[in-house]
Amino acid sequence: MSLARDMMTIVAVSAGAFFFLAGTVGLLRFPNTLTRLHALTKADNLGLGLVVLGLLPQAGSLRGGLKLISIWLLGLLAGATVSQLIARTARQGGPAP
Amino acid sequence: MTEFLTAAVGFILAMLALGLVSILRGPGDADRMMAAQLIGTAGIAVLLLLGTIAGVPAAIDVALTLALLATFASIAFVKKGLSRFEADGAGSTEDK
Amino acid sequence: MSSVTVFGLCAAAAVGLGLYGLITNPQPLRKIIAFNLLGSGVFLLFGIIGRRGAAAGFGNDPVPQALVITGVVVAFSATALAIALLLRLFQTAGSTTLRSGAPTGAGPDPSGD
Amino acid sequence: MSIATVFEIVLAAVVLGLAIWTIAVPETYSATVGFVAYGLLVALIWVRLDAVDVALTEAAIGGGLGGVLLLGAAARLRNADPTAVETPCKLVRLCAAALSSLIAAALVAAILLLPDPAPTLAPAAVAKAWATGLANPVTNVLMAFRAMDTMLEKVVLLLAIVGVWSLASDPAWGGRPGPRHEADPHGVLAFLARLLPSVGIVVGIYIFWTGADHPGGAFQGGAILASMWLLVVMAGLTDTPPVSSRRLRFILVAGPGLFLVVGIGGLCLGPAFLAYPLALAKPLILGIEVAMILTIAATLGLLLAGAPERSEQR
Repeated sequence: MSLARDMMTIVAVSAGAFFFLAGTVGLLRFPNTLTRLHALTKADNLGLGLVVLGLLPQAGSLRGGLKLISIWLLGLLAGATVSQLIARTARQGGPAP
Repeated sequence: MTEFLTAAVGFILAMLALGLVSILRGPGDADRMMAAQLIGTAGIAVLLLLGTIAGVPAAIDVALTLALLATFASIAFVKKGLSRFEADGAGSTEDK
Repeated sequence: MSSVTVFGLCAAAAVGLGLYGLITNPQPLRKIIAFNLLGSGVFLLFGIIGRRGAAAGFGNDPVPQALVITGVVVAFSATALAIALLLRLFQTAGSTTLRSGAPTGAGPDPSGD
Repeated sequence: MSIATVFEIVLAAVVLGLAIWTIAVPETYSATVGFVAYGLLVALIWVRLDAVDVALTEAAIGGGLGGVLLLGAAARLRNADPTAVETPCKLVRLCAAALSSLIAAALVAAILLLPDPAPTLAPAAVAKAWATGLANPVTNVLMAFRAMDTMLEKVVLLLAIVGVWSLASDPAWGGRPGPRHEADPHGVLAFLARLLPSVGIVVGIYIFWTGADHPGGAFQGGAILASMWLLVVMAGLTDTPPVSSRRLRFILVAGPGLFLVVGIGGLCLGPAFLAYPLALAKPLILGIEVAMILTIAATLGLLLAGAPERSEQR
């Protein structure tokens, strides 16, 4: 049982780390602001989400698990709102993005 | 298990450092805001992993605090960034 | 190298950097930031000393921790006061220089600094 | 070298890189962004040092309120003429660099030569912990053993807010701090400002409540509440209160006032200033903390809002 839980942790945390890599590489390599924003949201939503998913089996208590999930939900809410506002800034501000 | 999680923390931390490079280069404010957002998210992930490694359940509370305050800071960043283009505040930027 | 040594070196370097920025940066806001950096280095020094004093089932001596929490709050209020002074100076004088040749109001020394 | 040490070295290197960036970058706005990121990573170091209480404070201040404070100032001073200030000459810079490295080297030497059986007060703090009935040693130190420090810290907060308010210009005396924010009431920001505070208030009270037995406390909880209030203000859903408001001033003095009353009560009825009667220690500490969280939330929010700028009517 514990082996299965550890396997799940390893798989999900690795996948989360991969999305962080993807987000960072996108932030560095993509040509303009809106595409970079697209890359960022991947790290935000999927990266954090998969890390949380991977840590759920290790949480130990129901309360710990609920807190983990609420952190992810907060991250989703913040990411969605902030990227909307950034995209508006990019569109209105400067010349062509 | 601990070794794997520590390696994952190191990896995400390295990604965070790369995100900082993007702050350094970022041509515009929008890029700086994005990098700040990425740093917040990666910081939360690192905190959660660190708490699990060290067996400190209270690290989750720190992550929760950070999630709320990072959101607040990001909104403040965006508002101040917007006020460069607008006369004051985000008055008319919220177009319908 | 233990974690105390690694973070201790980091704290010492932060104190040095903060001091350098405090002396050489001409803009008052940058001086305030540098001062905060210096302060956070000092707090970290408290942290590693508390870490060495781990005993009785705690990973960190609670007394330095409490001192640091008090210090963080006081540093924040000092920063807020310094920034309010700076903004007021900018509002009345139109610039943020602290030179005595400034038109008005360079008088109040930022005591929060 | 174990993998944990490698991780610690990477963390320290990233933190130092950010510190250098914060000092060296020419643009002030970028320096503030760097400082916010620095504060966030320092919170990670505190978790690593097993000082979660301090990590919470640092996350609330470094990652949140302090960063927003500096950022607001940087955004306002953006139009200030940067050429008006001359950089110091090379000799001054060299001397400053020499002095700073000397002090850093002295600190390094002190760290490497620290006495080996390290002095600690942890056993003493544990030995007396039964008297208050609180399980979190840091709260014990803050509220009982060093209660005087905590009380004076609240007085410092109060003095800071008096100092900030007294910087108001004559027409704005006693008025509302900060600009009036306006945003589309159906926009994204207003949506977030309606949704997030409901969660944030619960989390703030939870962090405060859990502070009795686990890391947390009135200051960390109060910082969260203050940030939620300011979020609502930034979204234009409400306005900052005029600083001449009597109710506001009552909240501001409630925390230190109750603390002082309890302290003088200890002096008159008990052995010493701030001596809690044993049977009432826990209820008294909780009462003081409840008053303090309100005071702290209001004070931090108003410190961030700054000096009054608009007269009361508008």
